[in-house]
Amino acid sequence: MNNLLILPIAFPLFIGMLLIIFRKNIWLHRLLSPVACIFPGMVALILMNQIKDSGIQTLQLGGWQAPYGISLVADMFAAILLFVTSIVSLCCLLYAFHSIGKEREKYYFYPLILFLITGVNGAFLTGDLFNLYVFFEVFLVSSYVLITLGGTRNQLRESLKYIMINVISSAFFLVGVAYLYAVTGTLNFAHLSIRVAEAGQDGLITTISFLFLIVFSLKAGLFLFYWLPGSYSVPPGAIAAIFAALLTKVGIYAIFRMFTLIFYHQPQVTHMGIGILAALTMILGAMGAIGYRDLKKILTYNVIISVGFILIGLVAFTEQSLLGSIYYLIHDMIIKALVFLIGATIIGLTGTSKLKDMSGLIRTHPALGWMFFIAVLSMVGIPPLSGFLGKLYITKGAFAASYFWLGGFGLLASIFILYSLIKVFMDVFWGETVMSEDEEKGTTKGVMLPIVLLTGISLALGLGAEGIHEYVLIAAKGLLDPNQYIFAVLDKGGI
Amino acid sequence: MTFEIIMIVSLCLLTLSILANIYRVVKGPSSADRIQALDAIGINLIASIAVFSVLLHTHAFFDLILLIGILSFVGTVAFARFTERGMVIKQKDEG
Amino acid sequence: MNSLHMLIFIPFVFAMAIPLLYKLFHPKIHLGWFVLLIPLVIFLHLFRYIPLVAKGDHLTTSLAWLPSVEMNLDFYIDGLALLFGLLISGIGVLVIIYSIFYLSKHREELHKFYMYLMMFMGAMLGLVFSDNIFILYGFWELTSISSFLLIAFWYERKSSRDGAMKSLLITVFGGLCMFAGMIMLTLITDTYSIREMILNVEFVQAHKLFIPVIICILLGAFTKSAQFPFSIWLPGAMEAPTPVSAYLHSATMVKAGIYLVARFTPVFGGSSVWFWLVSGIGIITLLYGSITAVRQTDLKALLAYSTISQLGLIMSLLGIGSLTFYFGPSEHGVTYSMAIFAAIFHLFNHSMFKGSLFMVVGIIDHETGTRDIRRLGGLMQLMPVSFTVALIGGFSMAGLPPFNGFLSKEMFFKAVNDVRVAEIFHLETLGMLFPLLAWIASIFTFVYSMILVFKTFSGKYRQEKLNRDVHEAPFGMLIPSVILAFFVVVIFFFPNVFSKYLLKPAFVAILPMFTIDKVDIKISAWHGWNTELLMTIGVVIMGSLLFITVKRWVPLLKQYPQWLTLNNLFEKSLEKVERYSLTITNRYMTGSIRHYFIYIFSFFVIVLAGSLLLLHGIQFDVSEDNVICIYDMGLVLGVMIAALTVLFTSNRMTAIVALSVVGYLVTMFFVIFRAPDLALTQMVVETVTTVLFLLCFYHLPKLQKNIGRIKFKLTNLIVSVATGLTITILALSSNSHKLFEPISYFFENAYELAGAKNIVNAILVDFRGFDTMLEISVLCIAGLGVYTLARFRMKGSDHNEAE
Amino acid sequence: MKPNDVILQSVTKVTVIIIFTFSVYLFLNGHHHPGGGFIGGLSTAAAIVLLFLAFDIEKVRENFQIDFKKLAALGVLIAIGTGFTGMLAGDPFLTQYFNDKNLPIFGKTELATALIFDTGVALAVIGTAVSIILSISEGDSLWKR
Amino acid sequence: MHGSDEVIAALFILAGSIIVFVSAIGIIRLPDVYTRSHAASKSSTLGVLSTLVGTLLYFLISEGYFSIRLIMGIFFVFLTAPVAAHLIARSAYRNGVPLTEKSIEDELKKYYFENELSKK
Amino acid sequence: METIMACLVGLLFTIGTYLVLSRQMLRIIFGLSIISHAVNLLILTSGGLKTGSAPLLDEKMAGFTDPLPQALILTAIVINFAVTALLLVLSYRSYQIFKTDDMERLRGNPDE
Repeated sequence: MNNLLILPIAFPLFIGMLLIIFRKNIWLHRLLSPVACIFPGMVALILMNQIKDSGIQTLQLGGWQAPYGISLVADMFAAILLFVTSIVSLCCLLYAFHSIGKEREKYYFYPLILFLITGVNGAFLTGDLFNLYVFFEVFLVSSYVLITLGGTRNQLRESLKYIMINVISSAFFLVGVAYLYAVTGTLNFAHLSIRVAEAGQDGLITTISFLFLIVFSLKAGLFLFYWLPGSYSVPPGAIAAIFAALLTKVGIYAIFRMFTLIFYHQPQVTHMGIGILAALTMILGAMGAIGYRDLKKILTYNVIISVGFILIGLVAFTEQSLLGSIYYLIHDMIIKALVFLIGATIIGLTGTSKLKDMSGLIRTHPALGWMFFIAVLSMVGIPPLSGFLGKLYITKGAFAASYFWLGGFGLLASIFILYSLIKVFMDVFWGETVMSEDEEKGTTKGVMLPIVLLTGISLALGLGAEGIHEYVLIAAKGLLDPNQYIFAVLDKGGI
Repeated sequence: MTFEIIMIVSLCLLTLSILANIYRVVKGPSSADRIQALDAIGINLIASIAVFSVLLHTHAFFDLILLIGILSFVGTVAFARFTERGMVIKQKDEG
Repeated sequence: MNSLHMLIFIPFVFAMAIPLLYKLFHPKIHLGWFVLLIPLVIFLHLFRYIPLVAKGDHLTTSLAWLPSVEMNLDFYIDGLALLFGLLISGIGVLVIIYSIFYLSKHREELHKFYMYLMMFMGAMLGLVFSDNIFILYGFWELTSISSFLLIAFWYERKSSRDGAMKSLLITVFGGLCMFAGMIMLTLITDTYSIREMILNVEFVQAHKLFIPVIICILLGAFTKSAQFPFSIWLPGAMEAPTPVSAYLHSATMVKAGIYLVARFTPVFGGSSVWFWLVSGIGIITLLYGSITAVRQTDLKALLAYSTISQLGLIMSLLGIGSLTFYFGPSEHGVTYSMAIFAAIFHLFNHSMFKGSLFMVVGIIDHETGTRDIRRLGGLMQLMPVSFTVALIGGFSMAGLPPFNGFLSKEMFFKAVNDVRVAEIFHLETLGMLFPLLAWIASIFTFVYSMILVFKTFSGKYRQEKLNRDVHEAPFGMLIPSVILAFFVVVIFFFPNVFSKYLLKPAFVAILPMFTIDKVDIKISAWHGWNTELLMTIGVVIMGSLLFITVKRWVPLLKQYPQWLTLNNLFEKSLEKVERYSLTITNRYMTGSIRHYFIYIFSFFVIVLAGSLLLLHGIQFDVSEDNVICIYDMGLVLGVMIAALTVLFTSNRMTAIVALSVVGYLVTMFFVIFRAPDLALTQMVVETVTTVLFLLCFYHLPKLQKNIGRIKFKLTNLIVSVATGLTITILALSSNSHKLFEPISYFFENAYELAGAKNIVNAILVDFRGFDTMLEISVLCIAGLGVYTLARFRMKGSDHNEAE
Repeated sequence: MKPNDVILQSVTKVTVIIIFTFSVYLFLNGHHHPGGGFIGGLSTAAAIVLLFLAFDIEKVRENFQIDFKKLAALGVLIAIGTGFTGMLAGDPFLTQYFNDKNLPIFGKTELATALIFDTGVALAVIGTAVSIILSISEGDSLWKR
Repeated sequence: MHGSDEVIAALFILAGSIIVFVSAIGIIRLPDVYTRSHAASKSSTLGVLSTLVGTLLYFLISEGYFSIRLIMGIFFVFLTAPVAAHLIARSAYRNGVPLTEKSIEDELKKYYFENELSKK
Repeated sequence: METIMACLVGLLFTIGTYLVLSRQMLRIIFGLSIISHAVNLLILTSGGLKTGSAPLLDEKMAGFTDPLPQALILTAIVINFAVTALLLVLSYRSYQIFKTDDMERLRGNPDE
């Protein structure tokens, strides 16, 4: 039992609710919401060290022994993601301070962000299938509201589609829960894992696992990403950034959790399926990324590419590939927030997202340009930047598991990432400077801090990977060995 | 045994009534007809649940009986309001 | 951290300091003077290693970066690395001197230029000194990137940007291929160290991944070294300022590929795939480059293609030399090992003469304002020094004595002649091609060298075609090219000095089976009347003939359709890929939610039904079923009718009412299935939902009450029926496949455990109270959402949405 | 013809009282019988909605001067708060306690912290349900401006 | 459990169901909304009351359980059903739902239209 | 009974899906509602039907029906309600702004 586990969930939720009550005091919002963002990160840090020292941490909520109650489980994978979430959300929040505008602030922007974080954190921590659904709903509903916040035409149009599709996927989630409950009679991940292992993963259970794959693919933007480009391009920059950084990652996390902890008995079927989807995702994402000439679109399609890439690690399912996936996941969360924030700043400056209408920003905003450049190189995985280790280990793992085609697709995808984003860099920052500083629609004042911060973190992640390697390794090993998780959750009570 | 048969017969009658009402809901022709039928369905539901409770020897659904009564009333009022003045809640009583 | 690490980091560290210097001293002092120190220091420092390396030793140092993933900065100096290091830093010095005079300190953003240049230099140095294969990869990509920045230095020009993009795309693509190859290599050998890989050669050669590895790594090398057909980026890279071109094409960037091939020759050498790929592509590139160069009218482009062709030459030599590993240190082996030596030697020579030629072209460009051969001519008198340098460089490139190019060219001819007698790898039949192609290519090399020298400097001076007065370049600009030209001559006369201290150690580094004491290589200009010399004479005669008649036949070459050039094909296909991507993406990303739903549902059906059928997941077992009561059937019927009404009605109100009927009947299900709490909740929620529906519909009074008949669409029907069927079959199967007792028995002790007699409620508030807590949070958030939606609309949100 | 709501309004007055009582009953009884915070809350909300239906918003507002959103938030806060109390005692988050006590008037009564939790649920539900309905009704006039 | 007392309860319930069923037939067969209103509200109210009373009696007799909730339910239905019927009928009229052709007189028409006119 | 329920759920899903695939916003919402009903019934079915009495400890019969699915459905119902409310309001806002309820006309502009 470790009550720390609840804090990343309860604290932001509590603060968020408190802020609803004190709606009028925007300064209080600005004061408390960063605190509520940082705090889970600090907890996560403590948790990471506890996990390192004494194994996976659990909390049986209400004191009810698993599998009867709801368990919160912090393994290293979850704790790391928790920590990164905290950093990313803090940066997005800082960005929002100067960009989101008084109106949105008044209409519960900060509480909503906190609820979103609550949901994301909870999804990382929970050890219960149905509870996962509830956490999904927490962050989804928050995202629904955030995406509509402001009520512009585009927002309404895209959020309609976003919500409808997500309602369907939630329905599928519940259908999956129903089937799985019918077959196994339990909801706890660890217990499910035991029961599925005991029964052997037969055709029906594998089919059910595919159902979950579909559900989480919808959230993660794996192949079923149709809703993603539209809905990520309509909300204000800070919100889009936090979406890009966190939401798809929760889906990815869930896929990892499901297919490493519960449905890992038939990898030649399930993981192969994921592999095909990942490859298709990368291809379609790459096509979108190079096809469009719109900054927002390009960035969102890059989100899609990286989803496919990260999942290669799961498909290969070796220690190295999982290691790579975790590295890349961390990197991707940070870097996607970064590029989205930079993108939002650019759009703020130029007042358009069409590449053809921008040019030569490097003269007036060199720092922004170079940070974008660094971010691009990170995404391509140029050493020693942050994407490299992830790329290396994913590819290595894929090759080691004889998924040569998949590893190849992954590398090819980075070329497309490079092409699409360097095009952005050239069009936006290079070329004739057509706009003087007075003509700019927005300003970079105040918003540079989070961007610099994220760039710094990304650089630090690349150069100082040594510092986290130990943790990531534990996480990867934990994913490979479901028994660790099971023992941690079900140690005392027994089944 | 006869008792149960009576109950089942009652249930069947109630079911038939519900179906009849559903027919009315479907058929219309006016909204008022439908609301009326819906109201009647609510009432029939109350009866069915009562019979059902007897059949199952349970008190568990008594709350539901009252609740359906309440809600079918609230619902009917809302519907009626809607068809009558095209809005459900008045901002301010102009009258 | 020792001096070797310092060497590599100095450029990077200094690059960071450049903006500061720029701030302090600009425009008083040209930034180049500060920057000059760096390569100078490095060069001098590297000199210190010559004695060590000349003994055949090497030096390794390691600096921990990511020790737990074995990513350490392991650097190591042997002959090959040192040779490259010296070239990089030495020519670096000259290039920087040159650039000080070439780039105006007033007009150009010098700090950027020198930052990029320093990064590039550092990356090159790191590349050649790395032992860790992935560190090497890192520096490799860094060279691509810094060269990208250098090429696009004048980023306001579109052509610069395009050239930079092209070079970046191709070299990074190659880099990634190489990366893939390297990963496979590390999988085979289980080490990141190149030296250890060399020790494990037999594993590598026997492994099933051997050929993929070779192909991947060679793709990297070929793209970087602009081998056919990846050569297209190189002419594009001419958009860079000339000092950069001189640097990139003579000593650095393009030589990286050569370095890589040389470095990995011990690992792969001796296999037929490696031999044919390296030497074959090399020869083809040689021929392609030389013939294409003749067509060029832009001096820089001509030089670019000449670089391509020279690189092909070196590459093919390396390929031939790899045969040494097949034969081992036998007599045959020694014969072919000379090809390796020739490669190193030519590489060295090429750096010299190509560097000088580039500088001269830069001078011409700088002074006349054009590089177009058709507008130039007769500069001999105006620019005597430049002419001399060009003459030396050009003749050396053409392989004429008394310049160093002659020596290595002779050795090249010898090597291609030796290939014929190898009698392995089908060389007994195909071997004849090597001398033939080499000879033809050499003729064209002669021709373009002559074009370069004589079309620019001899002939009539055409003032009218130039916009300014032409005179000799400033002293500073001439110095570096003169130094290089000086070396071109010196090497010819004292080749063995260089051989002893530089080339032989490099040779031994590539061919570890030879030790430095045993190798006895003497370079001499005169071998007697052998085949090679005859070939050279043939080249000169044929070349002269062709040069004289150049006006007659060059137009023939120009007949080659423009659209079929590699460059054009590349650009067109890139454009096509972009266009088709957009078309395809727009084809499925229609923005229509119906389409998205169709994708999702079809995917759902295909995957689930497919997996059910293929994995035999379907089960059907009704024995556990409960009895069906007639009343239940009535309910089922009721739900069905109501739901169908929702489907078919065209009246909005009817639909809402029918929907709530469905809801109420579902409540009845909850009753008959003994779920009182659920029944209560469903009842209330249904009512509130209905009220909400009505509330929302009040707000749409102006629209018709009818929602229109639902249109029949076959796709929809198929999709929806299939979805329903899938769900049903899965439900039936999973219900017939209950493998375990549910965990619910635990909750039956609710009273003892939680003090509650209502189990569901106990679960809700206690056992799974957490769910409930979150559920009300969701509710609360949704409430907020409704509130904000109803109340909040950005001011002027409709105006600025022009898109 | 001006709508004559006398019948509705007078009946409403009675029924609302019944509904309120009933919802309190449902709420308190939830631990042992069907019902509980959620349903109790929703039926309370139904009563309030009925008031809105029968009367007009402003009139009802005079009597209920509550920001229902804040009420909802308060409810959630209470629910989380009960969770934290368990933590203070060193037990896991959301541990509920119950005990039988003899109270002066009620006699032997079970006291459970779950009830406080349920109160939170009820408040949240009331707050949300009413605020949803109100925002739609009120929001419209603002929107049209 | 089949005491003779329970028969009373059973009879109540059966009677209630029959009344409800009859009213359902009325809902189907009667010509317009106003006439159907009779069937819907009056008869079915009676029917449901009878059923509820039957249920109440049943539990009273068989288990000695006197349910206040049922009494409340009966009371509530008794109280609200007429109001609901009233509201529906009124809304129907004001929405101009026509009377069946067999109707003889529409007494409200005059009053209604006068008011409508005076408004304008 | 389970079989019948499975079929009913399938039918509801079919109808829901068909509605969801139509053009009108409102129909889509109807479809989603129907699907959510179907899902609830499915969860209930997954726990087994009609075995034992209602999960109230006062009821004295052998065994109870599975209470866990009921608790899950309860949560699901509430969440669904929340989302439906949001969706409804959103749709009527869009309705007001776009003056149409035809989703095909809300495709958004095809870019470039």
